[in-house]
Amino acid sequence: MSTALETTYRECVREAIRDALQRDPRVFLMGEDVGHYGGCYAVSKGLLAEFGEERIRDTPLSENGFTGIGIGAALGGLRPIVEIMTVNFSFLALDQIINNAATLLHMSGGAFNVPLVIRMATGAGRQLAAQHSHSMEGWYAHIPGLRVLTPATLEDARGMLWTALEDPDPVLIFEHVMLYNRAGSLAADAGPVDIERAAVRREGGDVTLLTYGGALHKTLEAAEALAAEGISAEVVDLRVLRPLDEATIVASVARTRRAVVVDEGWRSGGVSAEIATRIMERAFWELDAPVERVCGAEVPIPYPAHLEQAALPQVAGIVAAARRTLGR
Amino acid sequence: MSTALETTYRECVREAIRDALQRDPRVFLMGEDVGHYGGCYAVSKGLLAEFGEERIRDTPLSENGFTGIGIGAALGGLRPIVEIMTVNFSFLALDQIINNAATLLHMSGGAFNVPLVIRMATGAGRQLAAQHSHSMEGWYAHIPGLRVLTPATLEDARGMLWTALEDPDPVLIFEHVMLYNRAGSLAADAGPVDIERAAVRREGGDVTLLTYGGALHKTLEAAEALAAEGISAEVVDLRVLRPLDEATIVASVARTRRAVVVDEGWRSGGVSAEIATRIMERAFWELDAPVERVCGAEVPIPYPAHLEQAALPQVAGIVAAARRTLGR
Amino acid sequence: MTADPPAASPPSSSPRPAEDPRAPRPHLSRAHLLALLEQMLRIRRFEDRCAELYSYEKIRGFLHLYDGEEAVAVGAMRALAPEDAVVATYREHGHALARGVPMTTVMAELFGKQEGCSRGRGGSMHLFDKATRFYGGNAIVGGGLPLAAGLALAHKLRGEPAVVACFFGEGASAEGAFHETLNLAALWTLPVLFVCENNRYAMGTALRYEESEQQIARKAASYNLAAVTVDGMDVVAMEAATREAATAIRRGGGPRFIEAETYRFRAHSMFDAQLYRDKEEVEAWRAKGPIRRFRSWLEQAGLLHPRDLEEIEARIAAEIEEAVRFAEAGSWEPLEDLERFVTSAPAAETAP
Amino acid sequence: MTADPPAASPPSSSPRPAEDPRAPRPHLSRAHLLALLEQMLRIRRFEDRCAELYSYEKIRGFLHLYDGEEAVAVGAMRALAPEDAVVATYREHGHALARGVPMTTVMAELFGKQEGCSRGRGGSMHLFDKATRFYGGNAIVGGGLPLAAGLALAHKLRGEPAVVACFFGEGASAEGAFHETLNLAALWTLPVLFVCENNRYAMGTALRYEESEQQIARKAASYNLAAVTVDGMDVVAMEAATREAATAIRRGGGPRFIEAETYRFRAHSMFDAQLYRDKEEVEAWRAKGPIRRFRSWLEQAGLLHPRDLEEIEARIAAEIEEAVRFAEAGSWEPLEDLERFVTSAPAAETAP
Ligand SMILES: Cc1ncc(C[n+]2csc(CCOP(=O)(O)OP(=O)(O)O)c2C)c(N)n1
Ligand SMILES: Cc1ncc(C[n+]2csc(CCOP(=O)(O)OP(=O)(O)O)c2C)c(N)n1
Ligand SMILES: [Mg+2]
Ligand SMILES: [Mg+2]
Repeated sequence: MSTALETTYRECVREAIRDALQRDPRVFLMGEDVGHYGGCYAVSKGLLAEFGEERIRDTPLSENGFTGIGIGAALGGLRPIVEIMTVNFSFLALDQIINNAATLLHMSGGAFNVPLVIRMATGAGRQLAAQHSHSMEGWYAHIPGLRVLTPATLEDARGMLWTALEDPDPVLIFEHVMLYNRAGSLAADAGPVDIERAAVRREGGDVTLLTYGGALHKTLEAAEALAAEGISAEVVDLRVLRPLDEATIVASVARTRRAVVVDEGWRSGGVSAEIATRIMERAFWELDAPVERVCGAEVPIPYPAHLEQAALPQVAGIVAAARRTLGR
Repeated sequence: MSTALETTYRECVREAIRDALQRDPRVFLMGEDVGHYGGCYAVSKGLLAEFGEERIRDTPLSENGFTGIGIGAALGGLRPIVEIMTVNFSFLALDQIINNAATLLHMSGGAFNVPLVIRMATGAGRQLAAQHSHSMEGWYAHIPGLRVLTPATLEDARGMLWTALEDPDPVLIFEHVMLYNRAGSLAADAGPVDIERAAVRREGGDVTLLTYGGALHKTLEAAEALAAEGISAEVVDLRVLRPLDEATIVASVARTRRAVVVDEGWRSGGVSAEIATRIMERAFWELDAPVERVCGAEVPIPYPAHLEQAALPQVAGIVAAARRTLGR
Repeated sequence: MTADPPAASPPSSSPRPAEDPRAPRPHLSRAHLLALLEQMLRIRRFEDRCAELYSYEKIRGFLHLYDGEEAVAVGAMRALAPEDAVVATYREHGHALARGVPMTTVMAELFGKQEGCSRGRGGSMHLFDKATRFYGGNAIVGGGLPLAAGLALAHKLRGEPAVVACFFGEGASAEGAFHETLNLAALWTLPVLFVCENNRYAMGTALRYEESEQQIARKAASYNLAAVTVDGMDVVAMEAATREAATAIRRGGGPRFIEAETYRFRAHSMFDAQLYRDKEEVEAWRAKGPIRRFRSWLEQAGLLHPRDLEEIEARIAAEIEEAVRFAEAGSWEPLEDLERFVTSAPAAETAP
Repeated sequence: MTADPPAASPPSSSPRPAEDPRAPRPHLSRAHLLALLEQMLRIRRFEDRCAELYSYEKIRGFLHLYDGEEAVAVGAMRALAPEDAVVATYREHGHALARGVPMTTVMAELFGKQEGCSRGRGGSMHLFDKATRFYGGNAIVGGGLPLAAGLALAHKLRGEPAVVACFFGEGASAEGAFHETLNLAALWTLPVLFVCENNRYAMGTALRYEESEQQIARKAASYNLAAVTVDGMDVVAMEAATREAATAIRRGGGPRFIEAETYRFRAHSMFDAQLYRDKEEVEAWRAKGPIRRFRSWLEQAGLLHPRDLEEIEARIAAEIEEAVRFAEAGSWEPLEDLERFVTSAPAAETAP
């Protein structure tokens, strides 16, 4: 059977890209410093030497331009992977992402689909301050026409890309910067995974903790801490923020009757609100307590570590919120 | 006492701009076609002749550039009103809006505030299709550092601008395209209004309908229709989407025990979710039914009238949702 | 890098002459010249009818007419082959018709009927057509440029010797997208032809309020690509310039740029009081109108006889009648389909 | 249009010579030349210390050093008066110090202490200072350009004869913001000086992969504004070019552009393996280093004596010690204040 390899999230992303480049001649990677520099977070290191400048394509600083070029290239029959270094820079490309990528299929009455994948680094924790550290994946999940993925595990880092490339429509993949160094073991034959369903990462009966991306591991820690107190928490990794896998969410909460949403994004109008509302809409009568939210503080991320960490969801806060749903 | 004038929403906005230009020499209006053309929606017609090219400033097609210039001008002591023709074009300026306008005060540790007002037309109903018709005000309400206003009445169209210009921080004002022709009477001495509080536009005891902007008038019609059925609906005009006036919302729902949120924006991850969640968080035990949402369909706005209208909240849908909260 | 089937071939209804569009210079036979005139007239008459239908509320939303600028699209399209691709703006009826998108489906689109070239979902600003590789119809000023460069990148990497023709106004050249795209296209030697329709106004904003450098070809040349200024009121000049540019592009020379000096005779859209320009200015340009001038030249040269014109007009009138009939007879997309085409998957499966 | 109090005056700690910075040409007295050297050395030594403190984890996040480029900021700042304003990038320690932001508050900022010039919230990439009109510190490449033009518009409309100096890299010139801003600045004759620090790399992307026109001043000139290329390794040349440009701007001549040819000796940031360039290339540029070259020139001209250098180094070392002491002694902003400075209103009132 399959053996396991020791690897990291970064290497999983790199392997996923390499695999896609090998499988399909239409695939190429494009973005700032993906080639000669090796990728801002060293994700694409070595790929230029292996695949050459045409397929590992360094771009000038032109986020709107090269994202739009990715859209056009997708229309023209290629399968581009566009890398935007950091989520805050994607605002420069937002016109192309929303007004073109997400909209062309509809505007053309179904004639022109856009099989484009855009990857970006998201999240805080590296003291990069207010123009490099935000979590906007939940915000993008508001836009019809986009699929939004948030790989939190090695399996998903390795497996989501290929499935995304097979999607006929645009897919955004958000890689949390604090995950890149995450190490663990992965089956040697790990491959494509579904990009439809949420995953129950830990089973439990008293309360459901719903989260994704960089916050998954803190949430699992919180579940562990709760277990020590005799509270059995189920942890749902949303994996896909659009379209939400409502069925998995509702099934879990209907059973546990209590829910906590953990989201590094800002609270007001975040994806945390959508999840809480879906639960209310679909499981109101099963709820024993209001859904709790543990979110990022509503502040541009500050530079110093103590403030940055205070602005993010932490284990203690998750544990406290779970307790509140149980009236403790 | 004050006499009333017959006027329109468009004229109220124009009067508000004229008033601001007269009151404060630091104020100027800048945007595409605000001058010689008279404004895409004829809002600024006549102002160029009255105030000249320096203060009614036509810009080239450079949304990111001139929005950023507005930010710089605000830092430099002026009070710019930047007009972005249509909300979809604001995506081109998003970097300046989020990474600079909303963030500079924080990044500078409180040193540099940005007293900038950005006005834009929002919403559907004119068959302008998928790149001109969206309602993104709720989406902008996710961003810390911004204040988001949605004038729905003549009073607010006339009165919000000056208060916004007095705000030391950036304020976005969304004017729904279907409101411009709205006629009515306004006190001759109408002036600045608060930009903090939601307003109860109709009192009622059975269910609270929460809405804003272009959807207010449909919601009032729905309340009328409900009254005919013996259901007494309270209508809350949110007015300010960030920061939300949670107190007014919660006070009303705690009384009526039922709520419907009406929002022309897309449902998933819209401001409707935030409002529903706040109600759950603050009034869960008072609720007799889950909060209902009546939102825009999750589709880029289609061109033909029948599909466009089907994509928007309508009176019948609001009435039906209100009935559902009452179990009818 | 290759894969996928090759680009679609043109539909049989396409009004294309036998002559190879890829020839580096136009062959100015009488038939060819009359075909140019006919195309321009066809667009003009079609749009006159659209304006009328707008007042009857058959067409709604924004309607941007190409009146006065027909020589640009007609001349340029003659130099494009079926395997080439086109990207245009919200003022694209002329481009669509000249490219060969059937008038019937264009008119049905303006009516919002599901028989329209975008199933009625797009309307005037969003014409699309796969068969003729017409990639829109884009209502974000400047938004089509990166997309065109991307199509060109696909052609290049797949080894397809096709040209992407990208049309936009001089107003678009102030947008950041223009700058980023021209740099990338030149840097990567992409096979794309930029055609800037300099009609001297962006909505109501005159050129002098738009650009510190008003000669758009000069702006373009600063990216180190070959750029020319052409009389956009002269259909033959437009065709010749496009053939030359397209030939150079097909030979691998990278992007080219044509600035077409032209003028819009009508309002920007149907909601424009035209406060920003004088009647005299419009009249002076009308005298140089692309159809008027070409027609009298043909007449003076003895190439156009009154009979020819009658025949042309009759053919056009019949085609327009047919298009209106087609549009009228079209159907409204059912409401149940509202949420289709947001993603490619069936709506039920992708409910968000 | 006037209102508000006039711009702040410089702090007393500012290392400014008596000479009027507004003079159109530098007065190359010995004192002046030594002051230029001292400023460059001050920045170099400060940053060497920063690199060390980074390895001790006193400084975190991204740290972009200016090593090799000191002549640009030092030369340029000499030509700016207190009423002028500065906009810079994430590589802005040199600009802040040369402008007169106290080294103590810069160092405290890098430590994240609330005594920092941005209260510790900004860090290395976001230095701000009201007293010296230092408007950041912007970590969005190109994001500072529109802001600088806007400040210039404010000066112009308020009748203040001030210059805004806007610094950015050659990489930024590929961004749409560059294009939109240069056009607007030229069109509106805004009193802004663009200083492009062309250090031949944007992170790991060499100039030839960035720009179809590698001479950035040529790009700038295409907007019809006066643009020059200057040896950015020559502090006197930088000062002279800036004085000339600033004088023209103050006279109402509109924007100017200086391309400073320079080189970054160190890595892009602290996380850069520098795979994209050879050691030899770096060495060749080091030989032309702005401090090395200027120092030997001063020595050969008999203007710099060993004693002078010792004194300078001693002053700098003392200042750096003091800055580190200040930063170390600084305090962490209390956690209760986390949500401050999101809006100007007290946090409690604006909870969203
Ligand atoms: C990004 C963006 N900004 C503004 C508009 C509104 N608008 C539509 S057309 C137009 C003028 C464009 O002028 P130009 O590019 O010269 O093309 P023309 O209409 O003259 O053909 C404007 C301002 C838009 N559609 N997109
Ligand atoms: C909009 C944006 N895109 C990408 C980045 C990441 N980034 C930071 S600096 C840099 C290179 C900038 O090069 P240049 O403008 O030449 O300035 P230099 O660093 O050489 O001084 C890049 C790509 C960013 N900060 N902002
Ligand atoms: Mg034009
Ligand atoms: Mg550089």
